[in-house]
Amino acid sequence: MANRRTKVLFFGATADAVGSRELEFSIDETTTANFLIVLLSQQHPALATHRLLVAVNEEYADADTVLTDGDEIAIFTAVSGG
Amino acid sequence: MANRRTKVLFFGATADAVGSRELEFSIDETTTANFLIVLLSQQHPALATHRLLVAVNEEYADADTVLTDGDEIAIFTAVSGG
Amino acid sequence: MSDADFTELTTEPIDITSVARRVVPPECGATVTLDGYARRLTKDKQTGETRETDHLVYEAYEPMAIKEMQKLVEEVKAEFEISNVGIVHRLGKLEIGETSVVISVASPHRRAAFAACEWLIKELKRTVPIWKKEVYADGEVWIEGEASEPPA
Amino acid sequence: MSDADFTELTTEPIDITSVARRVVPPECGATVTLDGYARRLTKDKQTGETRETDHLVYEAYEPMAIKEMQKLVEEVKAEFEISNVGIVHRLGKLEIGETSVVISVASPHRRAAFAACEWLIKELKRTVPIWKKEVYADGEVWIEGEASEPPA
Repeated sequence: MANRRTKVLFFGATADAVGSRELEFSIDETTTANFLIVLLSQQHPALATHRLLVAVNEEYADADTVLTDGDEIAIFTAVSGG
Repeated sequence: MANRRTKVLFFGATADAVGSRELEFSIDETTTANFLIVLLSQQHPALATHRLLVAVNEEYADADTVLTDGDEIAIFTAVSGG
Repeated sequence: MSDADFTELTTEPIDITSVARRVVPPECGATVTLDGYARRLTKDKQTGETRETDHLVYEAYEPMAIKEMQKLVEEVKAEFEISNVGIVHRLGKLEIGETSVVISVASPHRRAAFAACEWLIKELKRTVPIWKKEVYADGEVWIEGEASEPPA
Repeated sequence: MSDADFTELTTEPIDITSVARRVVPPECGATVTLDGYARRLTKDKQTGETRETDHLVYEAYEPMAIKEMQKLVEEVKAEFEISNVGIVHRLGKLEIGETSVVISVASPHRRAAFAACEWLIKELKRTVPIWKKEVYADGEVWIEGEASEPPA
Protein backbone atom coordinates (compact mmCIF):
# COMPACT_ATOMS: atom_id res chain seq x y z
CA MET A 1 0.00 0.00 0.00
CA ALA A 2 2.75 2.39 0.86
CA ASN A 3 4.71 4.41 -1.66
CA ARG A 4 2.14 4.35 -4.43
CA ARG A 5 2.86 7.56 -6.24
CA THR A 6 1.62 9.30 -9.32
CA LYS A 7 3.07 12.14 -11.32
CA VAL A 8 0.65 14.86 -12.44
CA LEU A 9 1.51 17.10 -15.41
CA PHE A 10 -0.02 20.50 -16.24
CA PHE A 11 0.07 22.47 -19.48
CA GLY A 12 -0.90 25.95 -20.56
CA ALA A 13 -3.85 27.26 -18.56
CA THR A 14 -3.67 24.47 -15.96
CA ALA A 15 0.05 25.00 -15.40
CA ASP A 16 -0.67 28.70 -14.81
CA ALA A 17 -3.57 27.87 -12.48
CA VAL A 18 -1.58 25.54 -10.20
CA GLY A 19 1.68 27.46 -10.59
CA SER A 20 3.53 24.30 -11.53
CA ARG A 21 4.12 22.04 -14.49
CA GLU A 22 4.54 18.81 -12.52
CA LEU A 23 3.52 17.57 -9.07
CA GLU A 24 3.75 14.23 -7.33
CA PHE A 25 1.01 12.69 -5.19
CA SER A 26 0.75 9.69 -2.90
CA ILE A 27 -2.23 7.61 -3.90
CA ASP A 28 -4.10 4.61 -2.55
CA GLU A 29 -6.02 1.94 -4.41
CA THR A 30 -9.14 4.11 -4.71
CA THR A 31 -7.59 7.40 -5.87
CA THR A 32 -9.03 8.73 -9.12
CA ALA A 33 -7.88 11.54 -11.37
CA ASN A 34 -11.03 13.36 -10.35
CA PHE A 35 -10.03 13.14 -6.67
CA LEU A 36 -6.76 14.88 -7.50
CA ILE A 37 -8.59 17.57 -9.48
CA VAL A 38 -10.89 18.31 -6.54
CA LEU A 39 -7.92 18.42 -4.18
CA LEU A 40 -5.98 20.75 -6.49
CA SER A 41 -9.01 22.97 -7.09
CA GLN A 42 -9.28 23.59 -3.36
CA GLN A 43 -5.68 24.80 -3.25
CA HIS A 44 -5.87 26.59 -6.62
CA PRO A 45 -9.41 27.88 -7.23
CA ALA A 46 -8.38 29.16 -10.71
CA LEU A 47 -8.22 25.53 -11.81
CA ALA A 48 -11.95 25.07 -11.21
CA THR A 49 -12.77 27.87 -13.66
CA HIS A 50 -11.70 25.63 -16.56
CA ARG A 51 -13.33 22.60 -18.09
CA LEU A 52 -10.63 19.98 -17.63
CA LEU A 53 -9.54 16.97 -19.60
CA VAL A 54 -7.48 14.09 -18.23
CA ALA A 55 -4.89 11.82 -19.77
CA VAL A 56 -3.45 8.77 -18.04
CA ASN A 57 -0.15 7.49 -19.42
CA GLU A 58 -0.47 9.66 -22.53
CA GLU A 59 -3.98 8.49 -23.40
CA TYR A 60 -7.23 10.38 -22.91
CA ALA A 61 -8.99 8.90 -19.87
CA ASP A 62 -12.14 9.29 -17.89
CA ALA A 63 -11.61 11.39 -14.77
CA ASP A 64 -13.05 8.49 -12.74
CA THR A 65 -10.22 6.18 -13.75
CA VAL A 66 -8.60 4.67 -10.66
CA LEU A 67 -4.88 5.39 -10.67
CA THR A 68 -2.14 2.88 -10.08
CA ASP A 69 1.44 3.17 -8.93
CA GLY A 70 3.67 4.98 -11.37
CA ASP A 71 0.88 6.37 -13.53
CA GLU A 72 1.55 9.64 -15.31
CA ILE A 73 -1.55 11.84 -15.19
CA ALA A 74 -2.00 15.02 -17.22
CA ILE A 75 -4.67 17.62 -16.51
CA PHE A 76 -5.35 20.20 -19.20
CA THR A 77 -7.97 22.31 -20.93
CA ALA A 78 -9.55 21.56 -24.33
CA VAL A 79 -6.77 21.57 -26.87
CA SER A 80 -6.21 24.55 -29.19
CA GLY A 81 -3.43 23.61 -31.59
CA GLY A 82 -3.56 24.11 -35.33
CA MET B 1 -12.64 42.80 -99.39
CA ALA B 2 -8.97 42.73 -100.12
CA ASN B 3 -6.29 42.41 -97.48
CA ARG B 4 -8.40 40.72 -94.83
CA ARG B 5 -5.90 38.72 -92.91
CA THR B 6 -5.88 36.52 -89.88
CA LYS B 7 -3.03 35.26 -87.73
CA VAL B 8 -3.20 31.60 -86.69
CA LEU B 9 -1.26 30.38 -83.65
CA PHE B 10 -0.28 26.80 -82.85
CA PHE B 11 0.89 25.29 -79.57
CA GLY B 12 2.34 21.98 -78.46
CA ALA B 13 1.03 19.12 -80.60
CA THR B 14 -0.48 21.42 -83.24
CA ALA B 15 2.73 23.42 -83.59
CA ASP B 16 4.60 20.13 -84.13
CA ALA B 17 1.97 18.96 -86.65
CA VAL B 18 2.11 22.06 -88.85
CA GLY B 19 5.81 22.69 -88.24
CA SER B 20 5.15 26.27 -87.28
CA ARG B 21 3.99 28.33 -84.32
CA GLU B 22 2.33 31.10 -86.32
CA LEU B 23 0.92 31.45 -89.86
CA GLU B 24 -0.96 34.20 -91.67
CA PHE B 25 -3.92 33.64 -93.98
CA SER B 26 -5.92 35.80 -96.33
CA ILE B 27 -9.61 35.44 -95.55
CA ASP B 28 -12.89 36.55 -97.06
CA GLU B 29 -16.17 37.30 -95.34
CA THR B 30 -17.15 33.60 -95.14
CA THR B 31 -13.93 32.10 -93.87
CA THR B 32 -14.35 30.08 -90.66
CA ALA B 33 -11.77 28.64 -88.29
CA ASN B 34 -12.94 25.25 -89.44
CA PHE B 35 -12.12 26.13 -93.06
CA LEU B 36 -8.55 26.91 -92.03
CA ILE B 37 -8.33 23.63 -90.11
CA VAL B 38 -9.44 21.64 -93.16
CA LEU B 39 -6.96 23.52 -95.34
CA LEU B 40 -4.12 22.97 -92.88
CA SER B 41 -5.02 19.30 -92.42
CA GLN B 42 -4.62 18.70 -96.16
CA GLN B 43 -1.11 20.13 -96.04
CA HIS B 44 -0.28 18.57 -92.64
CA PRO B 45 -2.17 15.27 -92.20
CA ALA B 46 -0.75 14.88 -88.67
CA LEU B 47 -3.02 17.74 -87.60
CA ALA B 48 -6.14 15.69 -88.42
CA THR B 49 -5.10 12.98 -85.94
CA HIS B 50 -5.88 15.33 -83.04
CA ARG B 51 -9.16 16.58 -81.65
CA LEU B 52 -8.76 20.33 -82.03
CA LEU B 53 -9.99 23.30 -80.06
CA VAL B 54 -10.20 26.85 -81.37
CA ALA B 55 -9.78 30.22 -79.73
CA VAL B 56 -10.56 33.51 -81.45
CA ASN B 57 -8.95 36.58 -79.93
CA GLU B 58 -7.94 34.66 -76.78
CA GLU B 59 -11.43 33.28 -76.12
CA TYR B 60 -12.67 29.75 -76.75
CA ALA B 61 -14.81 29.80 -79.88
CA ASP B 62 -16.84 27.49 -82.05
CA ALA B 63 -14.90 26.27 -85.10
CA ASP B 64 -17.78 27.60 -87.25
CA THR B 65 -17.17 31.18 -86.15
CA VAL B 66 -16.74 33.44 -89.18
CA LEU B 67 -13.45 35.28 -88.95
CA THR B 68 -12.93 39.00 -89.43
CA ASP B 69 -9.96 41.08 -90.40
CA GLY B 70 -7.23 41.12 -87.81
CA ASP B 71 -8.57 38.23 -85.75
CA GLU B 72 -6.03 36.12 -83.87
CA ILE B 73 -6.97 32.45 -84.11
CA ALA B 74 -5.37 29.69 -82.05
CA ILE B 75 -5.69 26.00 -82.86
CA PHE B 76 -4.69 23.54 -80.18
CA THR B 77 -5.41 20.20 -78.53
CA ALA B 78 -7.29 19.68 -75.25
CA VAL B 79 -5.30 21.42 -72.55
CA SER B 80 -3.09 19.44 -70.13
CA GLY B 81 -1.71 21.91 -67.61
CA GLY B 82 -1.68 21.36 -63.86
CA MET C 1 -9.80 39.83 -58.95
CA SER C 2 -8.73 42.00 -56.05
CA ASP C 3 -5.21 43.37 -55.72
CA ALA C 4 -4.49 40.52 -53.33
CA ASP C 5 -5.25 37.85 -55.93
CA PHE C 6 -2.71 36.82 -58.53
CA THR C 7 -2.40 34.62 -61.59
CA GLU C 8 1.07 34.12 -63.00
CA LEU C 9 3.10 32.14 -65.46
CA THR C 10 6.78 31.73 -64.74
CA THR C 11 9.77 29.90 -66.11
CA GLU C 12 11.49 30.11 -62.71
CA PRO C 13 11.12 27.48 -59.96
CA ILE C 14 8.02 28.04 -57.81
CA ASP C 15 8.35 28.24 -54.04
CA ILE C 16 5.16 26.86 -52.47
CA THR C 17 5.68 28.68 -49.19
CA SER C 18 5.86 32.09 -50.78
CA VAL C 19 2.76 31.50 -52.90
CA ALA C 20 0.81 30.34 -49.85
CA ARG C 21 2.00 33.37 -47.87
CA ARG C 22 1.07 35.93 -50.52
CA VAL C 23 -2.65 35.06 -50.40
CA VAL C 24 -2.91 35.60 -46.65
CA PRO C 25 -4.99 38.52 -45.39
CA PRO C 26 -4.51 39.55 -41.75
CA GLU C 27 -7.86 38.14 -40.57
CA CYS C 28 -7.38 34.64 -41.99
CA GLY C 29 -5.74 31.80 -40.12
CA ALA C 30 -5.28 29.11 -42.74
CA THR C 31 -4.55 28.52 -46.38
CA VAL C 32 -5.16 25.44 -48.47
CA THR C 33 -2.61 24.80 -51.18
CA LEU C 34 -2.61 22.34 -54.04
CA ASP C 35 0.72 21.72 -55.67
CA GLY C 36 1.34 19.57 -58.67
CA TYR C 37 4.80 18.46 -59.67
CA ALA C 38 6.66 16.66 -62.34
CA ARG C 39 6.38 12.95 -61.60
CA ARG C 40 8.73 10.26 -62.75
CA LEU C 41 6.18 7.52 -63.36
CA THR C 42 3.05 7.96 -65.46
CA LYS C 43 0.55 5.47 -66.75
CA ASP C 44 -0.29 5.43 -70.44
CA LYS C 45 -4.07 5.83 -70.65
CA GLN C 46 -4.40 3.61 -73.72
CA THR C 47 -2.06 0.78 -72.83
CA GLY C 48 -2.06 1.00 -69.04
CA GLU C 49 1.73 0.70 -69.17
CA THR C 50 3.85 2.69 -66.75
CA ARG C 51 6.41 4.94 -68.42
CA GLU C 52 9.40 6.62 -66.86
CA THR C 53 9.64 10.32 -67.64
CA ASP C 54 12.99 12.05 -67.94
CA HIS C 55 11.64 15.59 -67.75
CA LEU C 56 8.60 17.70 -68.67
CA VAL C 57 8.06 20.76 -70.84
CA TYR C 58 5.07 23.05 -70.30
CA GLU C 59 3.93 25.50 -72.95
CA ALA C 60 1.13 28.07 -72.72
CA TYR C 61 -0.87 30.39 -74.91
CA GLU C 62 0.26 32.96 -72.39
CA PRO C 63 -2.15 35.90 -72.69
CA MET C 64 -5.15 33.60 -72.96
CA ALA C 65 -3.89 31.41 -70.10
CA ILE C 66 -3.67 34.45 -67.83
CA LYS C 67 -7.18 35.54 -68.92
CA GLU C 68 -8.60 32.07 -68.24
CA MET C 69 -6.91 31.93 -64.82
CA GLN C 70 -8.33 35.34 -63.99
CA LYS C 71 -11.80 34.11 -64.97
CA LEU C 72 -11.37 31.17 -62.61
CA VAL C 73 -10.45 33.54 -59.78
CA GLU C 74 -13.54 35.67 -60.48
CA GLU C 75 -15.77 32.60 -60.57
CA VAL C 76 -14.36 30.96 -57.47
CA LYS C 77 -14.64 34.16 -55.45
CA ALA C 78 -18.27 34.57 -56.54
CA GLU C 79 -19.06 30.97 -55.63
CA PHE C 80 -17.13 30.38 -52.39
CA GLU C 81 -16.62 32.44 -49.25
CA ILE C 82 -12.90 32.91 -49.57
CA SER C 83 -10.52 35.80 -49.10
CA ASN C 84 -7.71 35.55 -51.61
CA VAL C 85 -6.53 33.25 -54.34
CA GLY C 86 -3.11 32.78 -55.91
CA ILE C 87 -2.36 30.63 -58.94
CA VAL C 88 1.15 30.22 -60.32
CA HIS C 89 1.95 27.85 -63.19
CA ARG C 90 5.46 26.96 -64.28
CA LEU C 91 6.41 26.94 -67.96
CA GLY C 92 9.40 25.58 -69.87
CA LYS C 93 11.50 22.59 -68.88
CA LEU C 94 10.87 20.96 -65.50
CA GLU C 95 13.04 18.32 -63.92
CA ILE C 96 11.35 15.46 -62.07
CA GLY C 97 10.12 16.62 -58.66
CA GLU C 98 9.87 20.30 -59.59
CA THR C 99 6.59 22.11 -58.94
CA SER C 100 4.42 22.65 -62.00
CA VAL C 101 1.52 24.48 -60.41
CA VAL C 102 0.60 25.97 -57.05
CA ILE C 103 -2.92 27.09 -56.16
CA SER C 104 -3.38 28.70 -52.74
CA VAL C 105 -6.66 29.80 -51.22
CA ALA C 106 -6.99 31.75 -47.98
CA SER C 107 -10.32 31.78 -46.24
CA PRO C 108 -11.83 32.53 -42.85
CA HIS C 109 -13.50 29.09 -43.03
CA ARG C 110 -11.37 26.07 -43.85
CA ARG C 111 -14.16 24.19 -45.59
CA ALA C 112 -14.59 26.90 -48.23
CA ALA C 113 -10.84 27.01 -48.85
CA PHE C 114 -10.67 23.24 -49.43
CA ALA C 115 -13.69 23.29 -51.74
CA ALA C 116 -12.47 26.33 -53.68
CA CYS C 117 -8.96 24.95 -54.13
CA GLU C 118 -10.32 21.62 -55.35
CA TRP C 119 -12.63 23.39 -57.82
CA LEU C 120 -9.77 25.57 -59.10
CA ILE C 121 -7.40 22.74 -59.96
CA LYS C 122 -10.21 20.81 -61.67
CA GLU C 123 -11.15 23.84 -63.79
CA LEU C 124 -7.56 24.87 -64.48
CA LYS C 125 -6.88 21.43 -65.96
CA ARG C 126 -10.00 21.78 -68.11
CA THR C 127 -9.85 25.37 -69.37
CA VAL C 128 -6.44 27.05 -69.08
CA PRO C 129 -4.48 26.76 -72.36
CA ILE C 130 -1.31 25.11 -71.10
CA TRP C 131 0.12 21.88 -72.49
CA LYS C 132 2.48 19.33 -70.99
CA LYS C 133 5.05 17.35 -72.94
CA GLU C 134 6.45 14.21 -71.35
CA VAL C 135 9.98 13.48 -72.50
CA TYR C 136 11.19 9.88 -72.16
CA ALA C 137 14.56 8.28 -72.84
CA ASP C 138 13.23 7.10 -76.22
CA GLY C 139 10.78 9.79 -77.31
CA GLU C 140 8.31 12.42 -76.22
CA VAL C 141 4.60 13.11 -76.35
CA TRP C 142 2.36 16.13 -75.90
CA ILE C 143 -0.28 15.09 -73.39
CA GLU C 144 -3.85 15.83 -74.48
CA GLY C 145 -6.45 16.64 -71.85
CA GLU C 146 -9.63 14.73 -71.30
CA ALA C 147 -12.04 17.53 -72.21
CA SER C 148 -14.43 16.13 -74.81
CA GLU C 149 -15.62 19.54 -75.96
CA PRO C 150 -14.43 23.14 -75.76
CA PRO C 151 -14.73 24.62 -72.25
CA ALA C 152 -17.87 26.73 -71.85
CA MET D 1 2.40 4.87 -40.35
CA SER D 2 4.78 3.94 -43.13
CA ASP D 3 8.38 5.18 -43.25
CA ALA D 4 7.22 7.90 -45.65
CA ASP D 5 4.76 9.39 -43.13
CA PHE D 6 5.92 11.76 -40.43
CA THR D 7 4.56 13.56 -37.39
CA GLU D 8 6.82 16.14 -35.80
CA LEU D 9 6.95 18.93 -33.28
CA THR D 10 9.52 21.63 -33.81
CA THR D 11 10.55 24.93 -32.30
CA GLU D 12 12.17 25.94 -35.60
CA PRO D 13 10.35 27.77 -38.44
CA ILE D 14 8.45 25.40 -40.73
CA ASP D 15 9.04 25.52 -44.47
CA ILE D 16 5.83 24.56 -46.24
CA THR D 17 7.57 23.55 -49.45
CA SER D 18 9.82 21.03 -47.80
CA VAL D 19 6.96 19.45 -45.85
CA ALA D 20 4.89 19.15 -49.03
CA ARG D 21 7.85 17.63 -50.88
CA ARG D 22 8.64 15.03 -48.23
CA VAL D 23 5.27 13.29 -48.59
CA VAL D 24 5.61 12.79 -52.31
CA PRO D 25 5.98 9.25 -53.65
CA PRO D 26 7.18 8.82 -57.25
CA GLU D 27 3.77 7.74 -58.60
CA CYS D 28 1.81 10.72 -57.22
CA GLY D 29 1.39 13.99 -59.04
CA ALA D 30 -0.17 16.29 -56.47
CA THR D 31 -0.20 17.14 -52.80
CA VAL D 32 -2.76 19.07 -50.80
CA THR D 33 -1.36 21.15 -47.99
CA LEU D 34 -3.10 22.98 -45.17
CA ASP D 35 -1.05 25.56 -43.39
CA GLY D 36 -2.13 27.53 -40.37
CA TYR D 37 -0.27 30.58 -39.22
CA ALA D 38 -0.16 33.14 -36.49
CA ARG D 39 -2.71 35.81 -37.36
CA ARG D 40 -2.70 39.35 -36.14
CA LEU D 41 -6.45 39.79 -35.72
CA THR D 42 -8.66 37.42 -33.79
CA LYS D 43 -12.25 37.66 -32.69
CA ASP D 44 -13.13 37.08 -29.05
CA LYS D 45 -15.75 34.33 -29.02
CA GLN D 46 -17.59 35.75 -26.02
CA THR D 47 -17.59 39.46 -26.85
CA GLY D 48 -17.24 39.35 -30.65
CA GLU D 49 -14.55 42.01 -30.31
CA THR D 50 -11.53 41.92 -32.56
CA ARG D 51 -8.22 41.80 -30.72
CA GLU D 52 -4.77 42.47 -32.06
CA THR D 53 -2.25 39.79 -31.19
CA ASP D 54 1.41 40.63 -30.67
CA HIS D 55 2.67 37.04 -30.85
CA LEU D 56 1.66 33.46 -30.06
CA VAL D 57 3.09 30.73 -27.86
CA TYR D 58 2.31 27.07 -28.53
CA GLU D 59 2.88 24.40 -25.90
CA ALA D 60 2.41 20.64 -26.22
CA TYR D 61 2.28 17.53 -24.10
CA GLU D 62 4.92 16.35 -26.50
CA PRO D 63 4.98 12.54 -26.27
CA MET D 64 1.18 12.37 -26.19
CA ALA D 65 0.88 14.89 -29.04
CA ILE D 66 3.13 12.75 -31.23
CA LYS D 67 1.10 9.65 -30.31
CA GLU D 68 -2.17 11.39 -31.14
CA MET D 69 -0.81 12.66 -34.46
CA GLN D 70 0.36 9.15 -35.31
CA LYS D 71 -3.13 7.84 -34.53
CA LEU D 72 -4.57 10.41 -36.93
CA VAL D 73 -2.19 9.25 -39.65
CA GLU D 74 -3.22 5.62 -39.07
CA GLU D 75 -6.89 6.52 -39.17
CA VAL D 76 -6.71 8.74 -42.22
CA LYS D 77 -4.75 6.15 -44.20
CA ALA D 78 -7.32 3.48 -43.30
CA GLU D 79 -10.19 5.76 -44.32
CA PHE D 80 -8.92 7.50 -47.47
CA GLU D 81 -7.03 6.30 -50.54
CA ILE D 82 -3.90 8.35 -50.00
CA SER D 83 -0.20 7.66 -50.28
CA ASN D 84 1.64 9.63 -47.63
CA VAL D 85 0.93 12.11 -44.87
CA GLY D 86 3.14 14.63 -43.13
CA ILE D 87 2.16 16.69 -40.10
CA VAL D 88 4.50 19.25 -38.54
CA HIS D 89 3.42 21.52 -35.70
CA ARG D 90 5.47 24.43 -34.44
CA LEU D 91 5.98 24.99 -30.70
CA GLY D 92 7.28 27.92 -28.67
CA LYS D 93 7.02 31.58 -29.59
CA LEU D 94 5.66 32.49 -33.04
CA GLU D 95 5.71 35.94 -34.56
CA ILE D 96 2.69 37.06 -36.57
CA GLY D 97 2.68 35.44 -40.01
CA GLU D 98 4.81 32.45 -39.01
CA THR D 99 3.51 28.98 -39.81
CA SER D 100 2.02 27.11 -36.85
CA VAL D 101 1.07 23.87 -38.55
CA VAL D 102 1.50 22.20 -41.92
CA ILE D 103 -0.41 19.09 -42.99
CA SER D 104 0.47 17.64 -46.40
CA VAL D 105 -1.25 14.72 -48.05
CA ALA D 106 -0.07 13.08 -51.27
CA SER D 107 -2.49 10.94 -53.19
CA PRO D 108 -2.98 9.48 -56.66
CA HIS D 109 -6.48 11.02 -56.63
CA ARG D 110 -6.85 14.69 -55.75
CA ARG D 111 -10.28 14.28 -54.20
CA ALA D 112 -9.00 11.88 -51.53
CA ALA D 113 -6.10 14.22 -50.72
CA PHE D 114 -8.43 17.18 -50.19
CA ALA D 115 -10.84 15.14 -48.06
CA ALA D 116 -8.05 13.57 -46.00
CA CYS D 117 -6.29 16.89 -45.38
CA GLU D 118 -9.53 18.53 -44.27
CA TRP D 119 -10.28 15.64 -41.92
CA LEU D 120 -6.76 15.78 -40.45
CA ILE D 121 -6.83 19.46 -39.51
CA LYS D 122 -10.32 19.10 -38.00
CA GLU D 123 -9.20 16.14 -35.89
CA LEU D 124 -5.82 17.65 -34.98
CA LYS D 125 -7.62 20.67 -33.52
CA ARG D 126 -9.88 18.35 -31.53
CA THR D 127 -7.52 15.70 -30.21
CA VAL D 128 -3.83 16.60 -30.27
CA PRO D 129 -2.69 18.02 -26.89
CA ILE D 130 -1.27 21.35 -28.02
CA TRP D 131 -2.32 24.72 -26.63
CA LYS D 132 -2.09 28.22 -28.04
CA LYS D 133 -1.50 31.35 -26.00
CA GLU D 134 -2.38 34.69 -27.58
CA VAL D 135 -0.21 37.50 -26.25
CA TYR D 136 -1.59 41.04 -26.60
CA ALA D 137 -0.09 44.42 -25.77
CA ASP D 138 -2.05 44.36 -22.50
CA GLY D 139 -2.25 40.73 -21.48
CA GLU D 140 -2.39 37.15 -22.64
CA VAL D 141 -4.78 34.23 -22.69
CA TRP D 142 -4.52 30.49 -23.24
CA ILE D 143 -7.07 29.63 -25.89
CA GLU D 144 -9.38 26.75 -24.98
CA GLY D 145 -10.69 24.51 -27.73
CA GLU D 146 -14.33 23.92 -28.51
CA ALA D 147 -14.40 20.23 -27.69
CA SER D 148 -17.27 19.70 -25.25
CA GLU D 149 -16.03 16.30 -24.11
CA PRO D 150 -12.79 14.33 -24.14
CA PRO D 151 -11.88 13.05 -27.61
CA ALA D 152 -12.93 9.43 -28.11
